[in-house]
Amino acid sequence: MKFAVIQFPGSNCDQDLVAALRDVCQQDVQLISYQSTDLSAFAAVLLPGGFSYGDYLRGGAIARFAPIMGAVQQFAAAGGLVIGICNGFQILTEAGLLPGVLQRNKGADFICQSAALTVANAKTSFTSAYADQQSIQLPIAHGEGNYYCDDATLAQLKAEQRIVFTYQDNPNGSRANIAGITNQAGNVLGMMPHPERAVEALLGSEDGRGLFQSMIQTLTDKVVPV
Amino acid sequence: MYRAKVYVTYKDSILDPQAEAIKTALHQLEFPELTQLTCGKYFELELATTEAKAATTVEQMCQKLLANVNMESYRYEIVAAE
Amino acid sequence: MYRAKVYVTYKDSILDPQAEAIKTALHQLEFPELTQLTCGKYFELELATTEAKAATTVEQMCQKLLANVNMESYRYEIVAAE
Amino acid sequence: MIEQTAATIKAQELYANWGLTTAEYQRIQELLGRLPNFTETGLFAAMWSEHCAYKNSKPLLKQFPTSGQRILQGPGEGAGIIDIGDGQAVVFKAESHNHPTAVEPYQGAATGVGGIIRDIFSMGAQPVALLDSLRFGELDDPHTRFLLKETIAGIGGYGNCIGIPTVGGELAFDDAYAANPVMNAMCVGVLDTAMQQKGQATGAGNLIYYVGAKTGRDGIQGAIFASAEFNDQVEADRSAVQVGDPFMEKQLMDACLELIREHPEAVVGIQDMGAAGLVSSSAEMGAKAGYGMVLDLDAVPQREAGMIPYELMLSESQERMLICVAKEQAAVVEQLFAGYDLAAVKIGTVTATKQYQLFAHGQLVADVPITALVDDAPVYHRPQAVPQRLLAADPQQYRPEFTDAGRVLQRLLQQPTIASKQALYRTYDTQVKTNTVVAPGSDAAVIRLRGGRKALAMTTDGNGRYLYLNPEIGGQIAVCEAARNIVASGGTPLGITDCLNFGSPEEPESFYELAQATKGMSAACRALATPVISGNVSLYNESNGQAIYPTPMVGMVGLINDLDLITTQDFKHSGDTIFLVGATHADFNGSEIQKMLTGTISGALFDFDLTTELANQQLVQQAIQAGLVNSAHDLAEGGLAVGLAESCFGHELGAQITIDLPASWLFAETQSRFIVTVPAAKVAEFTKLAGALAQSIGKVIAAPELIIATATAQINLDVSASKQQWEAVLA
Ligand SMILES: Nc1ncnc2c1ncn2[C@@H]1O[C@H](COP(=O)(O)OP(=O)(O)O)[C@@H](O)[C@H]1O
Ligand SMILES: [Mg+2]
Repeated sequence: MKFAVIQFPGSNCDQDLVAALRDVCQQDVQLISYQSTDLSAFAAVLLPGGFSYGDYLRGGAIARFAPIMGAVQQFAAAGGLVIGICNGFQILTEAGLLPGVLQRNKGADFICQSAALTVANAKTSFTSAYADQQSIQLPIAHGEGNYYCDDATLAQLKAEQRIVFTYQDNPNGSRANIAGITNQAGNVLGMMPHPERAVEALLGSEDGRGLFQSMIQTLTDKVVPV
Repeated sequence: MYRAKVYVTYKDSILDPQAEAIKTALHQLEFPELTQLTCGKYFELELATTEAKAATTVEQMCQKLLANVNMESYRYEIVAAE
Repeated sequence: MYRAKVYVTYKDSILDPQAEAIKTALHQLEFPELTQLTCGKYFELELATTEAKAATTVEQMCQKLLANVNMESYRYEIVAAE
Repeated sequence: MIEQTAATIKAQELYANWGLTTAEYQRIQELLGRLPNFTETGLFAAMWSEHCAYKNSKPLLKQFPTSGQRILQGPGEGAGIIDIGDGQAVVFKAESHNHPTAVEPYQGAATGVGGIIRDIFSMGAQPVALLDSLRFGELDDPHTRFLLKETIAGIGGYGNCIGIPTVGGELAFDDAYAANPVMNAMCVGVLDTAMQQKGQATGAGNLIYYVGAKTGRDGIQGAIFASAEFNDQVEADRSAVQVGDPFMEKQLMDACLELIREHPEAVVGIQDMGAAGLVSSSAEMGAKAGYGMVLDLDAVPQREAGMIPYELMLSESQERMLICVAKEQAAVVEQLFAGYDLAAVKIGTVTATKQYQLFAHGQLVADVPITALVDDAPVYHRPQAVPQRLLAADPQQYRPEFTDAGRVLQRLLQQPTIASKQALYRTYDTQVKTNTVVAPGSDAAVIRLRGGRKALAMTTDGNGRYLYLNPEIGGQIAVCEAARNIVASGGTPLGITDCLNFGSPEEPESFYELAQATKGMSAACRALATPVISGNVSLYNESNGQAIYPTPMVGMVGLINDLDLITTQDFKHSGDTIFLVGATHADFNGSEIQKMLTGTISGALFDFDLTTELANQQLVQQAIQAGLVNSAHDLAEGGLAVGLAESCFGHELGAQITIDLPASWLFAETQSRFIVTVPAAKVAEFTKLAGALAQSIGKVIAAPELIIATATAQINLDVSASKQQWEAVLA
């Protein structure tokens, strides 16, 4: 069972994800270049935070055309677990794997702080280790994390319970306090907060571990196609 | 050689936090006459192509990259350049 | 009521990393006909003022806020709006 | 730009417009044995500027202690290096970007950050943290607010994008900086000692490679354009603002570090192109190694058409590095950079002749002895004069008078210099790389080192007000205050970097300040055994004859031997006993309360004693290492009352204090003091260790109220409410 962390030019949380998975969760994890086109050896794919291609034009706008994204699309279509964190979330929306967009924060500034979140749906492949409505603390660090979608999409997200994390004290203007959503099939998650920054008590919070544990559990339970 | 001018703006239904911030700032700078402000992106492209193809090319560029059609609309003008 | 369209772009000698990145991306998306790309900002303002004052107001807004005159140049058009 | 002939430059004394004196110009003529041409005059003007040659400050910098057992690299390279054991070293340096920040704050600050990062990775080190030290005019001035906002955005914009956490720094406000803000950036890196690099070009036949961004007409020798004569022509040519591209720099950093790690045999030397761009980096690399160099300027990647040799050599375009590559390794280097979408271009060759030769369009356009450029700049011993204000200073300490001590404390907490900086540093990514144990907000920031139990503490300090009243003692205090922050965080101070932000060295009173400040800093560095391993000098910070306060910024790094020793300033548990380490005196001249109540600072600075300082620091270090302490905080601006309030704010706990001093002394800024909290079970042991150096002054309480009973008055401060006010000032 092997995790792929995609490295786009300008990704800067890639090593943090590797450290969280390898050193804390004891998983087999590999960095995969944006130039690669094959993800068949992996059980899950993670798109890290950072500023891919400098975030020029719009966050994720250029990265969605990187060669690896074809493989990510296929991997997701086949039901594989894909998670995009922060810039990774932006890339997933630009690529159309998740609905909506991430606009500039309300107030315009970049915000780095700890955010109180509610686990709005603990029945997903990414959140099963949490309890429904559990309150957790995860760091956020973004300038464009203000989630927006139209009314119809929002109604659908709600109806299908695809809103997975919400902010308790909305820091960026996100619609319906959205901090993380899944696709319709439930195998693709995008979230602005950084679970990989919250896996060691030394650094202030361990609440992010649940997310990785949930993924590991999901993958262990199902027969992993290799 | 053709030159394209491309304008990308948020769709009307979308709240633009940046435009709000600029509008507030302009009001604070004492420009009360400002009633509305939209902001967007502006691109100028030079294309080594034929007149027939220029429009298709620019259309594709907008669709694929320059605009996020989920929330932005775009328009362009194409003129011959020397 | 007047409407102003304002275009702000980097001066020629100023490095624009964003334009470079977009140009490279468009080339990789197989638009080899693109020879040059400038990117800038575009504002549309509605002003409740007289024709005589509109230009002065817009000029001041550009100088004070909309453009960074150390690095950017701007131009604008003003038309009557209903 | 017109290239005047050598004869015209001499006849019309055009060199003066380039910042060269007639004596300097004659010296160049003697060194060459002929008249320098246009390009050569430009090269000398840049290389002999204060920024590159330290011609005014060199005699003063010599005083600094620069060696020690752990010091692997002192001043003289991109950054200094200190051994921290286990094959690892810490690398750090600070750099000023005051003038660019005043002109174009976002880009000025951003490129300041970008530049200091290159200094760190050019040594082979992985940058792990950034700090920023800022001074602005008073906050009620709209232009200051604009500068502040843009500067902060520029720092965050660069650091956040490249992915290096900005974990500390300082921000103070005073009218003295209204026209000349100070922007100093510091970067800290961690080096695997086997990967240590030098900026040298050794070995005839080895290749000079240019990597990174293309060269444009950015920031070409600002000093040259500052004068009148060139003017009409000059406005048109005016050097463009430098724009930072953190995305490019990340690629460049990752590529350079991969090259050093994977192909050490390919890299003979590496240096960034900083001030005075290509000429400074290339000439220094050759001269340091005792070799010459031939460069082909046509090969230099160019962003703009028609650049003349002078412009190519002096451009300060960002995100560029120069690498001396072993001659048989060219292909390896080119391939590696291509993998990062970066061009690595051969622009020259190392020669045995010690000549520095530039070719453009097949012509030899400059041909000078390399040492003449790098080593033969004149050194000036400038005249000094004691400033009138110091001669006339009233030796009496100011006596604050007020009726409501609680109100004074509340107002002090809302002075911009004391108020929380959180609203600003929350726009910095402080956690990327997931090593930040203590983020901004405590005395020093702490970054853990992966794979072991060690951590690094880091801080910047320097109170210009103290130096204005006494540059020598103020210089001592700047170093000691930095050390106090390190010690309070559980660290052992290792060494310092510095930025010397002063007025014109040609003004005897300014130069006196510089001389006294460096003297004081040197004495403190010796006393604390913290050598100076790197730094930077920024002179001429003045407008209309009005200089900024003498402002040395001290950047210090300390080693924390075990993660368990990491200590923060917040009170942790109600019931803990609060001890005050160090004696308190009526020290008010230059203090925040003097400024607040009188609108200015004045009088002679209070006394300061390095021996007391060291003793108090050692006590706190020993107490932390013995595990006796739950929190530690050094006392700075605003004195004891402000320090106590800050310690309450973290967890919104309160404190009950009884102290037998006049109420006004709560705001005295006597140096060398700390407050530490000790759990009940350890109080006896701490008391024994401390002896007369510390006194118990009260207890931490659960209710969010700071109650201070003094000999003359009582303060009751609502911790939650005043915390909100303290946080709102800069929001
Ligand atoms: N104030 C100072 N204190 C100590 N060292 C200094 C000081 N100023 C400059 N240096 C050292 O002199 C050398 C040259 O400095 P500088 O030219 O600023 O470096 P760079 O070329 O990286 O910009 C560096 O090693 C620097 O650390
Ligand atoms: Mg302190």
